[in-house]
Amino acid sequence: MDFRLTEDQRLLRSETRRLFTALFPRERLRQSVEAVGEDFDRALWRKLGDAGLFSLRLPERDGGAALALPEAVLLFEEAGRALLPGPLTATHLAAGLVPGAAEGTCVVTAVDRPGPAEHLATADALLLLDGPRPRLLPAAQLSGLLGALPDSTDSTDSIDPTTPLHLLPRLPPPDTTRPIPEAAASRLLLEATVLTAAQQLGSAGRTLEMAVDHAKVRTQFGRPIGAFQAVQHLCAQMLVRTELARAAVYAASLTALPPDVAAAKLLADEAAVRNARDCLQVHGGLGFTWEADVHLHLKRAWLRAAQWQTAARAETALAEELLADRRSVPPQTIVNPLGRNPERPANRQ
Amino acid sequence: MDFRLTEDQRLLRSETRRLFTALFPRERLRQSVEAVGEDFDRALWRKLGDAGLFSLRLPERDGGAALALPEAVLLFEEAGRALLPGPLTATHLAAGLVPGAAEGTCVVTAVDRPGPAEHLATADALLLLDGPRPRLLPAAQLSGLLGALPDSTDSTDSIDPTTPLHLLPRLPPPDTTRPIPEAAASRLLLEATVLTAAQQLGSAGRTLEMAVDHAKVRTQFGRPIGAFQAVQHLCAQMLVRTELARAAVYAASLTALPPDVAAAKLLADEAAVRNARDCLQVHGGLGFTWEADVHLHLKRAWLRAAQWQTAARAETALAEELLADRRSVPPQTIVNPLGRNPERPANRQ
Amino acid sequence: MNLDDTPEEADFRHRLRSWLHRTLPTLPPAPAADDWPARRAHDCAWQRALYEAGYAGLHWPCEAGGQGAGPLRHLILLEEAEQAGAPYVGAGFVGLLHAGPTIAAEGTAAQRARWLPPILRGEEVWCQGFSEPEAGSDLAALRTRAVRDGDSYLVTGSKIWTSHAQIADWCELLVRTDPSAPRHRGLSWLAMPMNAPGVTVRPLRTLAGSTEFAEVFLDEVRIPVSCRVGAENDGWRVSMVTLSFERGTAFAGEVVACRRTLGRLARAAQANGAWEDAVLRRRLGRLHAEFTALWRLVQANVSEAEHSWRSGESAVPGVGGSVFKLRYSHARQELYEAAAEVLGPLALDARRNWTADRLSALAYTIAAGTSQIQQNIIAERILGLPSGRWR
Amino acid sequence: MNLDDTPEEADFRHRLRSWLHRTLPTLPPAPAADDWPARRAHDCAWQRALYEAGYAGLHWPCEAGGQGAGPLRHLILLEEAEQAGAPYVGAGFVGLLHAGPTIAAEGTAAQRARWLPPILRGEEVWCQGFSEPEAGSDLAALRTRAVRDGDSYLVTGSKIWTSHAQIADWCELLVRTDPSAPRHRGLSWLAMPMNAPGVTVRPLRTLAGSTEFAEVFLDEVRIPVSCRVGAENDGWRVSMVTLSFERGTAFAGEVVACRRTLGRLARAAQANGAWEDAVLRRRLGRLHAEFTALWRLVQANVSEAEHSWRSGESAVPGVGGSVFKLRYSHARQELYEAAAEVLGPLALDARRNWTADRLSALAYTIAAGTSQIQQNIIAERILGLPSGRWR
Repeated sequence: MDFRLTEDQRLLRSETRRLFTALFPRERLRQSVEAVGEDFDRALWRKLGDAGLFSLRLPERDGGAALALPEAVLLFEEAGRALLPGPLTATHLAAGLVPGAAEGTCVVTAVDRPGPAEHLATADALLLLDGPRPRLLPAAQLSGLLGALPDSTDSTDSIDPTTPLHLLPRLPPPDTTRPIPEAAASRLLLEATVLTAAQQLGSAGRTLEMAVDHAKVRTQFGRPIGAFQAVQHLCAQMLVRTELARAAVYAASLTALPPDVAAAKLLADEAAVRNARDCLQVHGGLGFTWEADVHLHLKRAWLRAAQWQTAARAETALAEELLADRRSVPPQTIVNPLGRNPERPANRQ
Repeated sequence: MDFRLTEDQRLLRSETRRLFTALFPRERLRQSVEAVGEDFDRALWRKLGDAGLFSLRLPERDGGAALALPEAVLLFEEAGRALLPGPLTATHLAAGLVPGAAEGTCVVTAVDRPGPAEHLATADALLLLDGPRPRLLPAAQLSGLLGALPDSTDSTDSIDPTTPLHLLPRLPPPDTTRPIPEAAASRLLLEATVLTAAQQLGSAGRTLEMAVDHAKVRTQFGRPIGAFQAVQHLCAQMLVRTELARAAVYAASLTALPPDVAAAKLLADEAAVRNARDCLQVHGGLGFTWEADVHLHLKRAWLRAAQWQTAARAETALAEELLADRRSVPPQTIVNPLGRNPERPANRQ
Repeated sequence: MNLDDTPEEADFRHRLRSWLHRTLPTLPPAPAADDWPARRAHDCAWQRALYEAGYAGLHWPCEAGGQGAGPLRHLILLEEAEQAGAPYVGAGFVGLLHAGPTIAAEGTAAQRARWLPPILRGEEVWCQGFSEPEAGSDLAALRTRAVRDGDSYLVTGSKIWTSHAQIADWCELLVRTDPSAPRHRGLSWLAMPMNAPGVTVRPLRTLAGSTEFAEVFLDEVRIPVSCRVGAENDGWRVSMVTLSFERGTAFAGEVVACRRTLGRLARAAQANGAWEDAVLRRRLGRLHAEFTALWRLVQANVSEAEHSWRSGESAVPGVGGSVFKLRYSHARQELYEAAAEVLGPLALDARRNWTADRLSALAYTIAAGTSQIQQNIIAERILGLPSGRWR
Repeated sequence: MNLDDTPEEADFRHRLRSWLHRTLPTLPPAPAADDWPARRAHDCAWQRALYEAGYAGLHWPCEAGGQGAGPLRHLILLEEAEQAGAPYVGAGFVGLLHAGPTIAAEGTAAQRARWLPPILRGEEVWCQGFSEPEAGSDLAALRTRAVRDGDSYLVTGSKIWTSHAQIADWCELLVRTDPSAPRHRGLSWLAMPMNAPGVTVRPLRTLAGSTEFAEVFLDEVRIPVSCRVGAENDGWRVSMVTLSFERGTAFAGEVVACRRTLGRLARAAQANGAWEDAVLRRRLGRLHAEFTALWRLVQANVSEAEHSWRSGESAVPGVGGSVFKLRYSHARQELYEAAAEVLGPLALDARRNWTADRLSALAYTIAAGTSQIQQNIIAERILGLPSGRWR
């Protein structure tokens, strides 16, 4: 066992951070916040495709890097940190299944149940994970779906200004969609959940950093506020949440076992939401403004917490696991299917 | 409206505190902690009877003080503060219903469902509040009941060293008990709940006081620990819990309305348990010893939280109230049956 | 100890309720949230209606044009107005609840005559210029300076978190008149006309997307010395004197509103099936206990305040204020988190009921004394713990 | 990043597991909780069995008589022993995990030869005399003083929270040898024979009713200078050096135990009907996530420690320790509160499973650094926030 990042993984992470900072600096983030209703940034999407964010796990002969879920998790953590916009998880999952997804020339969004769908008006395809086999609604049918939606599902009132949402009251019937027989929805769902948790982790780490940076420089009563125990303890709990979520998310990326995945999502959701809340509290009134980035992290964290496995679903599933498994996943019997198993990229040709 | 204590009520409270301190000083408390399995202190019980703790609400012609639930709540708050032992609530409720209860010559305990019954081996009667009409199991049948209990319900292993418990797997059948037709179990249950909440309130106030006193004198790192924000904020939250519970308990004593009573029990239970926990934390290792009184408050608070309306029952009942009442008990329509209604003592002749 | 109206209180409540039921249906619908001129007009019209019915300045002293009623009467007004769905005080807030009472207590006869009647009649709107970017929790650190120049002060600096600045006629301003004096000392209280040259208002967008607040930039704004209330360099005391008017009624109307919201949440949950979730159901039940008790705490605090007021004591903010504020701020946030749980994925739609409230609730543990500061105050001033030297 | 055993680790685990399965059934049943001589005998017999099988001092350096294994190997031992239901280290704790490693690192050859082998063989039991009534969180404030008298020190004072004092042979003692030096300076580390004249042990009853701890009173106890480990007045550093042996494995066995308890709780809830309560069910599900992640955090911390150990770096307690301790202490308390919820009214019966654990869990947020102190450490040492001057 060596549950540390490898040298390659460290490098991948630092290079990714550098790249995302260059592709999507804070000014671009703020532009996208104000660009309500404007066009989706397809140029950025292609650059993310070029950077391998979507194709990462495809075999090299398909233009991928033949890496596995742990590496994808590192990239998605950085994406959450940078608040990259767009249906990142869905497009990543669609790489190898939907032409153009791997390269970022195609924008794919996904849902597993009726409810909010992100970037639906922009997407070239909708991936549906509501049964044992994934199915796909291509662009042509998508516009029909949008036309049929009631007015109240207009996209511009998403609580997250950088993620337009449509609320789908029901999913398209099977006769309008194309099944993807070579993929298993259950596996894609587990991966989507881990990758979403990874973004939450990145966001939690970033709001912790913002809170600590602010606490070091903001003075009140003649001292930096970070010298007050009340602020120190808020920040300490933010770190604890982040590190616990990190251990859970990284482990889930290695095992892809349902209890690890559920724990990762539950703890990463909590870390992202509560760290954003505490970051706001540390910033005081200054954090309550639209100009500060705190609210963007909070709103995105709320949105991601509602995707895939919610807290209620994760807790319920974990409770059932306690009864199902007499030894509740004894650590020493864990195998590492994604890390070791070379068959997965082949599955996706 | 004047939701302050009257001058008489203030006097009653301070006199009661003085009296309980004299009757049951800390040395007596510690003696009773070590007196496991020894005889119940019937002399103390009679003195509490003489002091009017049980007869308080009976009409004067029956030896009572013709006072109402708010006054009883003040006495029971002091009882909780002093950690008075014995089935106080049950004996108080039984005054006027069971001969000798009012005077403290008779010890009455009570239950409303199978589970733990306090001081069962000592009690002269068991009051059963499991149906619309209360019923009574007199001393003779009580010993039969005790004899029939399995070994595992032996009284000496109560978690609270000052409250022996028997766990009743089921309640005695109707043919062994005597119904009390003139009283309504629902009313007695509401009163029992309020009086138990009042004891929790008294305990919460006492552990707050203990924490603050300790924080003022204990020094670490060259300062009284009460100068550290972390300790200050623990104590501040203890006060908030106490004052919120106080408002709820006093209001419930005036209205005796189910939502007020449920809120009072829920918040007073929480205040007593969490204040005892925080008091222990403020005391550090010193609070973890048997010699400190903190654990006596914590254990009694756990015990009382399990009596009558538990948190789960209170929350469920309050949720139902939200649907039942369109205006969720609008404050201005509240009437004050116990405060105003002179018929209640008459009910109990 | 009782919770019942006296015959006089019951009569007052009855008459008020009748008036509200007659009057509210005649009011125009509330304007759009960001249409500030319309909101000003709406809020002022409501104040005018209160004035004409004899309810304006209910809790102001008679000599200031008020009704001279006590805190309990004021609580009944807040409770009944909220229950009936009356408009919120809105643009009248600072004038009626802070600047006005300050002028009534500390102003000269001329100042009272000039400023108080238009507040009561809903003719002039006030805003507050106390906070500054560098002086948040630490108000005594404020820097905006006023330099005496003949019969005027020249004021330069900036203020933040000023509600209604874009529609206000006057601003109650706390400025530093003696830069050499430490912290609380050396401040003065000025009434500044918002149309004075050198005043620039920049709306401040909150995370809820609203423009409720503004920054106010002051560049050598000339303010006549006659606009100073109280003595020079005595502004800290003058601005704090109003706190003694806070007679336990702050947020009282909001608690009533929260209780109504909670009932609506339960019915919404029943309608959309969320009620089947026992976890959510118990959470709502717990909130019912919380707000029931908070309302009782309001009644307890106001009863104390009524007693002080009747005894003619100068009411000092007691145990009640900080204890209530701390718990209420948290409870309000919990309420709207529960609302999001009831809405489920619809909570991501910003247009839904409760979504804007969920966002604005985030300010409650920060504004008007952060929860951290409130806990310090409770620990040191109420519990008597030794000073943590946090100020 | 991987979570799999290497072939060597798998082989070690396999052999260990076989040995445990062969050996554990041969052990006598655990003695009564308050029968200290019997507990000593039991714990020492288990240590002897480990010694004979070659598992004693697994993580001690070879030159100290240990097996020279790294932290990962140690984690496998802790994990497998707990999974198999092996006895807890018990009376061996201080010797194997604190005093022994301290002597191994800082002792002379003669001191190592005298004290280490009996620890490994389960022949001598050590206890710890660090804390004092007035020095709880603030260990540097300790007062027990040692006065040099020829070849001896005369030690007078008192110690508290000393586990196993009533059955220990030796006590690692931290005493003040230079009363004029400030705080951390002027302390020395002494090995004290518990049968020395002047040593009085008074059992300290905890709120759980157990006599796990004792107070130790020292009245001019004569301790040879040869029992001092490290230089005079260098005791603070000597006692802290052992912390660098804390390689992320502290509480690791307990986390395994908590996960097993959680599974038992779920089955008990299913059996007694408490499982029908969705609130409780989700609470147990949340705890499953919590302890799953805490186990992963242990694995991450031990992986880091293994790396430092292999690189020959002197392992400093890293991010992991305080972060883990803070969260684990809280999670353990939550676990036993959930257990009380599963038990329902039976939680009031002190003899039930989990009731004693519920009580002893209350110490976790206090002992070995209160949660408040842990948060200070995280804020200042890990996050680099400015000092709050709490020490």
